[in-house]
Amino acid sequence: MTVNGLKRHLRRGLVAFSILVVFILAVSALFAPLLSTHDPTEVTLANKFAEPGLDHPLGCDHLGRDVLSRLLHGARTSLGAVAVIAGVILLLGFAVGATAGYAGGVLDSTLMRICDVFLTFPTFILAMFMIGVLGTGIVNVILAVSLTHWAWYARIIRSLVLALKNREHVLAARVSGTGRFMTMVRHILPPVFAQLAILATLDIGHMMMHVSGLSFLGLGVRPPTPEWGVMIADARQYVWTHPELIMYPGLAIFVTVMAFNLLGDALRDALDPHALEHTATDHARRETASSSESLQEAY
Amino acid sequence: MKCIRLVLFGFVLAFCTVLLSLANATAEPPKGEGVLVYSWSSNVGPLNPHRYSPSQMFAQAMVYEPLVRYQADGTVAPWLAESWTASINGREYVFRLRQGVTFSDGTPFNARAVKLNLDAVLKNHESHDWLELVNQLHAVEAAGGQAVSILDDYTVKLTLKDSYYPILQELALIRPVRFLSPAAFPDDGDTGKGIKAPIGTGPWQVTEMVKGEYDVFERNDRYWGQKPNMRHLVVKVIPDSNARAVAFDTGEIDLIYGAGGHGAGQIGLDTFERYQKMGEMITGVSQPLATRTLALNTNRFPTNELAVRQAVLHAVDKKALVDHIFLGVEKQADTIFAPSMPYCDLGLAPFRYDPAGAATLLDKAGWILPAGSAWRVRDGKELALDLCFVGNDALQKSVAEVLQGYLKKIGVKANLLGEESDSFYNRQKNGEFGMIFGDTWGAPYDPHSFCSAMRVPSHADYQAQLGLPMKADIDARIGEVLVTLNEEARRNLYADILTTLHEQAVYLPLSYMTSIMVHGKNIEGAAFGATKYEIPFEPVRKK
Amino acid sequence: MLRYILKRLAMLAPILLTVSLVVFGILRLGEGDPAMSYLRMSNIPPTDQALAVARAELGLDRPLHEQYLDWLGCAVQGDFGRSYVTKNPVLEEIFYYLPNTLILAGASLLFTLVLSVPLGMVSALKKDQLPDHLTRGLSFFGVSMPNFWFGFILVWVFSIQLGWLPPMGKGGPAHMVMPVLTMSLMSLCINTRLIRANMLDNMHARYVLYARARGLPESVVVGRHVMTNSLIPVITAVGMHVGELFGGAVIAESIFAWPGVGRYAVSAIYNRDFPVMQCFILVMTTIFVTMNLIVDICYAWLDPRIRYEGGGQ
Amino acid sequence: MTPSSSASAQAYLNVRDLRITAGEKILVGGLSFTAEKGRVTGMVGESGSGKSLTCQTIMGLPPRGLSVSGDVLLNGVAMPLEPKNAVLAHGSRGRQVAMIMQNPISCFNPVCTIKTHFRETLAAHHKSRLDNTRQRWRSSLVQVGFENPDAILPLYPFQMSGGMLQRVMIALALALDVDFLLADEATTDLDAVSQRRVLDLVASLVHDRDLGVLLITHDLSVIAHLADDVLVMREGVLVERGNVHAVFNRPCHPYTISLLEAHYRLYGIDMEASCN
Repeated sequence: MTVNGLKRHLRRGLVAFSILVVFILAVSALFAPLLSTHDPTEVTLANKFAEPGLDHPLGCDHLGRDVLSRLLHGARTSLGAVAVIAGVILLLGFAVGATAGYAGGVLDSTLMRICDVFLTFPTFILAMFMIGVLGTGIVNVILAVSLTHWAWYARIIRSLVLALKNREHVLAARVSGTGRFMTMVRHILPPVFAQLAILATLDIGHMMMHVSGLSFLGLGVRPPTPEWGVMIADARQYVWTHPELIMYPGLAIFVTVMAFNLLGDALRDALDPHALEHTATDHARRETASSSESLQEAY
Repeated sequence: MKCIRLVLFGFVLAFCTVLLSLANATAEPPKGEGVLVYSWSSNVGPLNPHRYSPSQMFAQAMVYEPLVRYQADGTVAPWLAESWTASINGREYVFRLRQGVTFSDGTPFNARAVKLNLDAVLKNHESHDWLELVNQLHAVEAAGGQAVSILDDYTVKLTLKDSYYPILQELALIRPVRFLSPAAFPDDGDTGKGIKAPIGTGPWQVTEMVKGEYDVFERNDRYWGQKPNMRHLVVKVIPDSNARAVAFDTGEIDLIYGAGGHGAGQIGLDTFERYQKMGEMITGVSQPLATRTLALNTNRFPTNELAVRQAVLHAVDKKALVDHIFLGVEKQADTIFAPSMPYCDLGLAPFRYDPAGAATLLDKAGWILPAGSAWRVRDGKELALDLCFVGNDALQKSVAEVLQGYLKKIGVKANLLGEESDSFYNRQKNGEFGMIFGDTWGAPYDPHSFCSAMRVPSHADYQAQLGLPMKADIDARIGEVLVTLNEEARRNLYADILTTLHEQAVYLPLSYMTSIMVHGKNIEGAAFGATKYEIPFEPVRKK
Repeated sequence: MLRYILKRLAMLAPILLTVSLVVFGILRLGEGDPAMSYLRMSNIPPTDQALAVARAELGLDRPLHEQYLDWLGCAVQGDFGRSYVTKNPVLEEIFYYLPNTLILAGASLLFTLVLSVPLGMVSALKKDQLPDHLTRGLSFFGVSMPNFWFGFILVWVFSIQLGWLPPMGKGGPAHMVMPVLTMSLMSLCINTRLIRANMLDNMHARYVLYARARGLPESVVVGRHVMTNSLIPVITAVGMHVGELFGGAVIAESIFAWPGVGRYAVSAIYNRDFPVMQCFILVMTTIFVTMNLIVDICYAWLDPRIRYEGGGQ
Repeated sequence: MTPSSSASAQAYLNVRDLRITAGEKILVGGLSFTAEKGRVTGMVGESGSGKSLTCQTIMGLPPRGLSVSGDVLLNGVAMPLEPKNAVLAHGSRGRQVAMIMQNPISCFNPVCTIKTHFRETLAAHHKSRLDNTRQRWRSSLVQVGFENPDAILPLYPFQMSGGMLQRVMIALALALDVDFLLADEATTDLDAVSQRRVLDLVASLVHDRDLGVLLITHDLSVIAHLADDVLVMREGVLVERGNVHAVFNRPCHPYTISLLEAHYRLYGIDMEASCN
């Protein structure tokens, strides 16, 4: 029993930790200009590779910019981009998925064929291609990552809606005369939103790595915008003399992604839509050629 | 059990496939004694002497040779041509070719080979129209004359339209006037479409090209001059300068040699400094080879104003830039061409670092810094300009970020536009920039070819100068200087042109580019070439 | 079964057609001007006249649907045009580098499967014991690790500090170790977690209880009943992993200077070499779709439920 | 008739003081009963009364994490009860005593054919290949009423109905020549016709092969129809036992009475009337 208690304790600790990390990130992203002691783009060559000290808690980078300020503003860029991406994906995915699932018929199959097309591409490759055509910059990165990810969500939402639509209590509501719209709002949306919250939280880490990965390849945000992937790429050439410069942004990404993963797990445990999930997964697995859900589940 | 067997079967199958492809795909470059390993960011390319990208100039220079060779002191020396004479009017040149030279396939080098090659170049003159030499020769042909004539087996005469003075410098260029073995010409003689094999008279010949991995050069044992010390030279493909440094650290390559700077160069300058401090390595920095500079657009707000341009030039602390970004590897540049270049030692007064003076200049011009604002304003317009650079060139990026910082201090807002090279060059062409990076071409192009290009609308320099009231005058002088035979007149014309450009503050020269070199103590004989485009591998010896 | 395969194969053509349409659409509606890139790479000064000539030459001045049909017609015959940079046929270039990427991806996939199966199994069988905690902890770390950072840490530790592994390039098996690790880390961890979850689910399945009740030895119960049902869904995940691995390959090839198609594509993007970008995404997508097709067929082959239901429809 | 102590010595299945606990919670508390070959012993009780748990424990397969004490004697031989000893028990498990379970479709491995199930089951108990033949599988399928066993063998579980699978389960038991059958809610999910068919099959097997059956169900009509003796469970404790007629006609324990009442009311039979 003590083992179980310890485990529960540990688990609760991890969840608390993840909430704390996400909170800190959100705060630093929102209030980066207030929290940071320096302008993240201010170049002071005399401070090149300055040691950590009172003025610069984490030291300075190759152009004498304050690393901590850049990290804070980097959180703003990364999280901001991911938040926008998640918003776009959820909106688009929800609109398409719910419409398809609820309307059925020709509309459903048309929308799903469109999703199929997007699911056909390997996501990162398609994002790269879009950047290649559209050019770099944060807006294009958001566009590329959103467009490559929304179709998964549309599919999942559609299967959820389909599964729920034929559930007894929903059918009962319909039979007892509740309107289509009200049924949707009352009986279908809440569980779908719960499920979406979990999926989105679990996927944020993934999207973040896409954004940073693109930036790392030089296909992401434009300088001097501070971004963690860019900071890693910038620090690469100083790894022999100043390995800490590559550690900070790397750790930042790592911890953020981990926190979101933990949070997603915890959210799943808390909302426990296990039965729902299974119906949806079974449904989806039969339909999609490439079952993204099993992957989602594994996260 | 059926299922398990199937899964196992799948694994075994996949494993075999991988092993098989591994076994097939593993090719190895030569190793060990007599092999020098160098690296470059791409394969050396098809090495057609009469074509440009994707062939790499350093490799073209290893395989093909010019009639005359550019020297470090700015003069040209006899090479495949033993001697030459120019006519009084400066329009006819007669070259006496070196005898006993053969191409690496055994074909003799003679007047016929020279004519064949020059004719092939002239056939595709459109692709070489940036080069005045080709235009001059082509103009003669177009007028019904003969530009290249064989006087005897070893004597060739070139006829120009005008008395174009830099002809010898341009004959020394790495491309396109170098010589392919007549045996390697395509059947229709048009090298513009491709060649049979890269065979030249140079000290090296290509023996193997493995795309994306490496190229192998072998000593040309038929070479007429000083033969290379090493039997083989392997050029590995390492596109990334960090990977190159790691490769050097782990002994994968023997030599780092070429332009400095993370991005376009061989290794980052910080990495170079690390090797300098290490003590176990031999490092070297060449003399200045070209100028790293930015052009200011005189045809666009707000840099169309002389005061703004002067203020920008005064705002930049080049010393700090050179100390911290170029780490002293490249020296501070105050004029667009180094004084050591021909006709360029003019004693022009540099724009000193003087932020206060810059601010005064702007104040006088009516650019006021409103209280509480970071940027100057006049008539409700913000003092802002676009600073354009190649986004994935780390060195340009760093410099751009530094410049942004300096300009901010005098209240000038610089918007950084780091883009793909495509968009970048597009901006150079159409003048959609406030400030833009642009290096001079270095010897042997500077100053004449570079100045010549200032008259071409698709060059950043033309676009940048377009707003100058005396632009037409400058172009006329450039046209004149290239064909004048009078040394004194030429000197005066250059002084005029360069002084005007300097005083009008069109260029923000940063540093004089150098080549760098790093190798272990087991390598000796490595030295710098006369231009930034060639690497003399011949004297290098590995113990 | 044959009917199922034929049905899936028949779906391949319309999928690829749509893919080509999307690629073409993105390319033509984007901001980039192919004529501009073409001229710059050909060292021709991009005057307005030259641009017009290049546009005509590249067929950019014709109506979009004509351009598409033309392009499609050529693409079907394997003619994707010539690279603006090297002037070689694009498909030839891509196919030159492709095997290197496939070797990496294949090795990573193999590594993923070979390692994740035992790890997932041990983790499930020793649930809540030390091996389980270790595996779960590691896979959790792995899922959160950005691969471009991980790759660099590997270089830093194994090449720079320890000097055990070659840092870059292609050569013997030693050259593959770090790229494969970098690429497969994410898939490996996801797969391990997937297998563990499947195993745990299946161990509580009623057919496992019944199998035990029939007196089957434990080796048969776990080895046949639990394993098969846990591993078959993993086949589906393989399809997903291939997509992830392609993305990872681009990054690993950039870090380790591996002469693969991903690195080639990145440089093509820098140069805005449109034919190469186009061909790259089409080839990669075709491989991805084909892999998924094979995965689906394997899945149907191994799981009779899909075979009988899917084939009957 | 109440089984005497001397009868219990001869009884085929002998459960003595079986206790199953999960932590503090008592799931089965001191259960003792016997069952004999050639007879059907019914076990009734509401859901959660510990019937299935008892059944699994007899098979030596209690769920993980439970502690078990007491004895289970099979033909006079004690069966190990802890799950870690399960391997030791497998000699008799399946071979002498077999279990058939409810919801049969979930009890078969979906990716294996019926043939595979037969082969692996027989292979686990008969070392020799001679006995593990198609002939044998077919004959046991015929015994449970499949007229064309060759058509059944290559089928996958999801291609068959619940009633068919239930009979396949019995056939699997027959192929091993078991002496005793534990039927855990074996007919609960079946439709009336299939249920009837399975029950008739069990009855005939008891009669023809001297099979012993422990029939666990909450359906009293099934007990009434098939069982000889009945055990009434409630909250892990045996509250009443005896001959089925005796118990049903003169229930003593209030729980038994309420069970019967509920059952009769549902079927519209007046209890007093039926008792008299």
